[in-house]
Amino acid sequence: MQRRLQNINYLDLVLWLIRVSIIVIVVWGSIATLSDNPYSGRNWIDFIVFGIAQGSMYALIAIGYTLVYGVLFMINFAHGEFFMSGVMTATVFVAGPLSASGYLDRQPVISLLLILAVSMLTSVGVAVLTERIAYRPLRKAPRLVPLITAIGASFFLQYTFRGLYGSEVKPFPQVEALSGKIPFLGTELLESQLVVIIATVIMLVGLYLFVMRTKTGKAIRAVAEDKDVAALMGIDVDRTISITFALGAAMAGAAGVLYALVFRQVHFFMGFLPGLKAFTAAVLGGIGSIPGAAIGGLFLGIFESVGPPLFLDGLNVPAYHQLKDVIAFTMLVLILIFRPQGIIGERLAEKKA
Amino acid sequence: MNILTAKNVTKRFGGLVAVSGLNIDLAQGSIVSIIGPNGAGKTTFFNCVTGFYKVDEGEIIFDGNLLNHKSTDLITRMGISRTYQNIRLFANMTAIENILVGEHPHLKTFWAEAIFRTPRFLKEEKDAEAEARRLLRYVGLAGLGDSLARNLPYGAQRRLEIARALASRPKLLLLDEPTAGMNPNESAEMMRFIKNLRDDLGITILLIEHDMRVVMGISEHIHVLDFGQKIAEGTPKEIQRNPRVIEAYLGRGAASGLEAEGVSATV
Amino acid sequence: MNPEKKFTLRDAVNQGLIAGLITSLISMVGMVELFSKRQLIANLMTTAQVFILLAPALLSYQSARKSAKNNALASGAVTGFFASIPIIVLVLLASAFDLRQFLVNVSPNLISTLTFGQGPVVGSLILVAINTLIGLLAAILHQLDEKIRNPILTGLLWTLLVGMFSEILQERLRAFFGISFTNLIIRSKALQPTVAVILLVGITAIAYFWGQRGASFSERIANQSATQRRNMIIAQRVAFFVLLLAMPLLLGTYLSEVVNNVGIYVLMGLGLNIVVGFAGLLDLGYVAFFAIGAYVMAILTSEGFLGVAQTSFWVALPVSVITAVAAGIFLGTPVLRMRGDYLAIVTLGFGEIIRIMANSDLLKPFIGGAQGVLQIPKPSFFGTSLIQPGQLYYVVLGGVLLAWFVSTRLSNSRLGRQWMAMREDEDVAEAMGINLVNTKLLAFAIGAGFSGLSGAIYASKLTSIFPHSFNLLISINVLSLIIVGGMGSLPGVVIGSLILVGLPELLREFAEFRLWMYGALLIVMMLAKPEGFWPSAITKRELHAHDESIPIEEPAAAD
Amino acid sequence: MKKMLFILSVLVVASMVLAACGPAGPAECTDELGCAVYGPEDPIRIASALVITGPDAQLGLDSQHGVEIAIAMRGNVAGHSVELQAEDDGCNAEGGQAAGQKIVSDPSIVAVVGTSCSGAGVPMSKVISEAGYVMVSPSNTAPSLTDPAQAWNPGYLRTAHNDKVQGAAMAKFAYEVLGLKTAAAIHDGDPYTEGLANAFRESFESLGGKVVAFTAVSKGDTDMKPVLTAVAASEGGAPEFLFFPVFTAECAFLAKQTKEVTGLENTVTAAADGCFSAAAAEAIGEAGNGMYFSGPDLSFSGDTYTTFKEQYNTLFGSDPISVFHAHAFDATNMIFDCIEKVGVTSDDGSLSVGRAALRSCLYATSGYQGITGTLTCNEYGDCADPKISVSILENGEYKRIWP
Repeated sequence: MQRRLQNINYLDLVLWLIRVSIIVIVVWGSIATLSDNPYSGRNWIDFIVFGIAQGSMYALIAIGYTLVYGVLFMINFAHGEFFMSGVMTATVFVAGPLSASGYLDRQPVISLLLILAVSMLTSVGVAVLTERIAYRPLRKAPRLVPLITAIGASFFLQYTFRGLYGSEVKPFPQVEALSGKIPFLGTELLESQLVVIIATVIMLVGLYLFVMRTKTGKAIRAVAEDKDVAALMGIDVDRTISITFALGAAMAGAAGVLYALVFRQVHFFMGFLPGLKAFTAAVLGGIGSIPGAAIGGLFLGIFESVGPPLFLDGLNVPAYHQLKDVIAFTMLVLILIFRPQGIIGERLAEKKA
Repeated sequence: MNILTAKNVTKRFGGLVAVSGLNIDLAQGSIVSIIGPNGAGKTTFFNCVTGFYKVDEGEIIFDGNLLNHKSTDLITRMGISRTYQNIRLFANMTAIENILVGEHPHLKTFWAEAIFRTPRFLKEEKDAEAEARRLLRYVGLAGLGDSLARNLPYGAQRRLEIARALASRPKLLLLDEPTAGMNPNESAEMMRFIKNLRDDLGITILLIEHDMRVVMGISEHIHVLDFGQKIAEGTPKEIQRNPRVIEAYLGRGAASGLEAEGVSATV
Repeated sequence: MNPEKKFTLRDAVNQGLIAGLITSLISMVGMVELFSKRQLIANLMTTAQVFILLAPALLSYQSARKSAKNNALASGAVTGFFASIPIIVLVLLASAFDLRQFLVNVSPNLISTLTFGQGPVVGSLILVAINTLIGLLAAILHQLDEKIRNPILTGLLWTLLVGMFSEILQERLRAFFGISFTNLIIRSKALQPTVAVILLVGITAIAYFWGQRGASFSERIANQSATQRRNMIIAQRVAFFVLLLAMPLLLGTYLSEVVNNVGIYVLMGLGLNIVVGFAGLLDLGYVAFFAIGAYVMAILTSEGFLGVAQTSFWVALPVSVITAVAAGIFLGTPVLRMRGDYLAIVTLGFGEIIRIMANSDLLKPFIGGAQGVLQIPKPSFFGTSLIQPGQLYYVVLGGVLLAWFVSTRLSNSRLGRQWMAMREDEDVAEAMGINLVNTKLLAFAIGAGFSGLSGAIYASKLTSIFPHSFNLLISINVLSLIIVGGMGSLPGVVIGSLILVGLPELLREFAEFRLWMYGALLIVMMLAKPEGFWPSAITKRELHAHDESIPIEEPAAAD
Repeated sequence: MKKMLFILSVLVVASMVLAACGPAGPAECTDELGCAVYGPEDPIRIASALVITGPDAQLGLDSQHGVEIAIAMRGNVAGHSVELQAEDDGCNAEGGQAAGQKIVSDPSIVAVVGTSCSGAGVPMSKVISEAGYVMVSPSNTAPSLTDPAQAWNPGYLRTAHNDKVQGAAMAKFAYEVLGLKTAAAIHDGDPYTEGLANAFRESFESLGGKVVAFTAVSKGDTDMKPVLTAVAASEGGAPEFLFFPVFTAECAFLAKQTKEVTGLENTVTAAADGCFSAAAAEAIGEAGNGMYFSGPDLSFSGDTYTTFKEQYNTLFGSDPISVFHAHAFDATNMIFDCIEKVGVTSDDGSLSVGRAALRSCLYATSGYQGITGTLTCNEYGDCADPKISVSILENGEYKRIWP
């Protein structure tokens, strides 16, 4: 009996140790950096702006995780691949030829809309097919089974698109109309980054209204609440789940185009890491909640951009930017350990626990 | 002597107070029922006793020990064991394996002994298996030891669940609607069985039950809960005459269907 | 199969189109072209052709199986016919436009492979004819009596396998029988046609007679006395161990190397099997413990400037394992309260953190950063350095046998039941008095220990380690092999490793599509055979929960 | 499953039984490491172990083509034809070891051209050397491979330049030719890029320059702006020269984003041969204008290279796709020359090549005229003529400007 008690203490002790050591590193590192102050105020603003731009993309991808998780309680590991498949296809079939013919620079708006449409449609198609073939038959299976299928789907899609379009990095054309800089708070903002931020806000608000106000949105929420009851209410559960996947994938397809606008190159592997990060963002904000995904994405983006110089520079860590992902994953781990409901999530997390 | 004393136990979920200031005393060797309409807090109270929920206020004392901050497994080791309203067997394990898991608190060998098959380990395993077969016979499932739990008929599953709970050699057994879904014959059978448990093994029994025939037939003492509060307690006769109980039941319709506590616990 | 659902012509057409789309997909991702160079049967058949015809054959068989008996043949042929349509569309499109600027693998070479080198028009006609024929043959095969069908399938399978692995076989045959004899059978890495026919007929015949005799044989076994049976089991076991011990002699250097690589994964698989298969904790960061075992071994034994102790392999081995176990407990503790998918993601995060740290400039002074640790000596045994793969084999074998032994013993013990119960229902398990903290930590720790052991052997076998060898894909790989073999099943781990690690090693072309195939395998296995190729009893029960009927009869009442 | 196992074991046992009647032993040989012996009609067998699958396949295939052309152009070696056994090094340590084991299990192979990747080279060098074989790598550049205190083994040589050479060349170019005094270097945690960045740093500092920032990104990173901002804000001020010897994807991100970061607008950027290809130029696009790239000097000249290119075009339908084909060609020919030098032809026309003799012959190579320059091997197997050139990217075309 004495031993049992010790075990419980051991668990709490370890958790406390982790908490304390992380806080010590963060505080000590920040103090050291700030007292040394290698960066100007403008640098810090820059870091934050970069973080917001990156975080917006995380937010858009995170929506897909959150929606699917809300409905199926399943981590759709392949979601990053939906993001990749859309923009890869749009780049190869649309953006490349449009740019080569000069149409892209003559009619940037029409071209971009076309690219966006192709990207979103491809993502949606891939998502719906994946759901139909790989996930739907497993809805009643033990919970690990769909997760494993999703991991399989992720790799399958990645390497299918690698096989289709090749393993090289594909350049995404520079859109002349978006290559300028705009003065902002004493620094300069890239137009493409501004587009990303604005587009993200529009899409998130639109999606939120869709889910909250429309009939389909209500069906989605009903299915998220209780599938059996929803079915009794005459809601076609399978169809609603498909729509949920499609919505998430559409957001991911759009995020893909924004990604390509900012970074101007695409690659078959580009979905994997952003996918993981977006999942982190979704968890951070509180998985299952749309505003949570947005806040989590921004938070993670800023953290990744500001974190390494703030926490690690002062500790004299060599090449500290290498450890950016360590910071992101550490944050994921800490959130899941200490606040699994995320920053604003409450309801769903408890349902899950 | 009281084996279990609950003093002023309160459990809240967010704004909802599931159990509020509940006092229950359980005499050693008695059979006591908790009744009440849906959502009255009966299963929540069970969950508090077994440590699955942490009590917000008040204390639960078992055999002279405070249970409040003890973990579920520890409480089981101290001698409280339970069954579930919606049977929760290890569905993909055989009946014998289920009981063997139940015997867990009494197996003493260190895990590494299993690797070397020490004589002590072999003997313990043999004894455990014999004990499991004995319990299986005791609950009337002899010969079904190797079938999967989920393949057993409903009534057999109920009895297997009790056998599994008995395997930990409890001093107090909590039964959550042991006769739910049974026909009158089966219920009567179960009543006899529960009585025997107490008479043969001296186990104190606390049960949640909706079937009034069962409740009145075997309980020595009854507590009535409504909205998380105790509205009455006494012998079956007293309860039958209590106006508040009658109002609670008849005023709001008889108890049937799904119990709401289970839902509130997971939302 | 599904009598309540009628299989119509339309379904047969659909099946055909699906088969065609599958074939088009594997063509477009480049798999067909890559394999067009590997001949199965000299000048007659390439592996690529097997890939082209595989999906039509399988789905035609499926059509024949599902449709009513009297039109089974027609269904098969229809499916085969329509399977060629999407392929022909692809061929025609590719001949009309230059698809290659979009789809890099739709090359002239691929089109020529798909059309048997006959140009788009004639080639398409041939394709239709062959596909229809294959569909018909598949349907006929289905109509045959099981006693004949199974031997034919066995014969086909083995002939194809021998053809696929003829390169390896060639090397072995040369070593045993000399060049001239080998050339009779296998020339320039492909099976000779006559040999292929002999093999097909021979194996079919053997399988047929074995099937005929099998019944009486098993009857004879059933009639044996208990002692006789026990003797036979002992004899079997002895024979098996002798075979295991004699392996390197049979396999030669290269195949021993392959077996060693497989063994490293078997060892990891056995460890992860405890965590995932027994205890039901999905760990995607399992590579972390492999890395820790490898790095501890490397740092302790390296003769280079990073080595700290230059100890011997045998001293460093237990230290590696203990470190990995400690890491398992340390990393396991914070995640104890998590379940299912959250656990998976967090462990994935841990795995990545460990890899990034190993690769970082921060730890470079201690563990070499990106440049890794070099000059790790191979193990030595009483003064002999185990340089040859055939010698190292015994170290790997020892590790695997140890892990196997521990796994079996634990799974049949109280701890095994605790894990099983925890996997079934954590809350109830806890209410049964099981301490979840201890039980989970034990699973993590033992799993990590096996992985650390594997890593230590790996480091010493490779003589140099780099952080890139410890990426997420290793974890995915190990998880996949457990699933393919069957979760919770020990022989399954071996089968899974052979398929997922051994096969791509032997058929290098597969290396290119390794992850693609892993992905496809994970999905297909989960959909069609979630219990794996060699399922453990318990997983099988669990996954077919809804298939079985519940016995109605209630036994005698309480006594 | 059980039936499969049964048949398998029948096959195994059958082969065991048949194995008893194996062939006779090899011919007489006095070499301490044994000999590769070929009958009068047998071809000489050499192996290649290059990365021919996966994302880096282009690199390996290009080198393999170099080997194949060398064989085709050479015709006969010591009166025997030559057969190539092409293996894959997988570009990782396990792949290198497996390929090595496969090669040394074949006694008819006399020498190896490989590996492509240094990571595969480390274990393979050990396997090959311990078995008494010899390998010549056309594209390993890691310094450790020819460092006797690290991963050098007696059967290892290379015709590719050591990273130290390339790093030093870039430093020299930046400091002396461009006249820039402050620099920064970024690597991506790959052993190759990390080694190169370190070599650059050492050389640049020893020339008298100042390295104001030495940092790293991770593979797969896309947003490089934070790290670039940090570089711009380094203590010694924004660097005048920024060297990031990383591979195509990260290289293109860095090149594009450098232009977008305040403080680095005027910084000269440079990369190395990991980002020196037509595909990379396309990926970088306009942002690459005026960017410098270091790499092995590809301005090969002479009749041999002209013939080589023609052959390459006829055999493989394209111009060389990467940079190491020439090194592979030279490596193969060095091996052939030495086989002819040390091979002993007996009266019946059979050839015996002593392995130790072949090794020492290769190590003794001096003043060999190859298409990559004049090759002389040092005592640890570095044979390359250290000619590194720097090119500038202008409108998608590389133009060699130095030396």
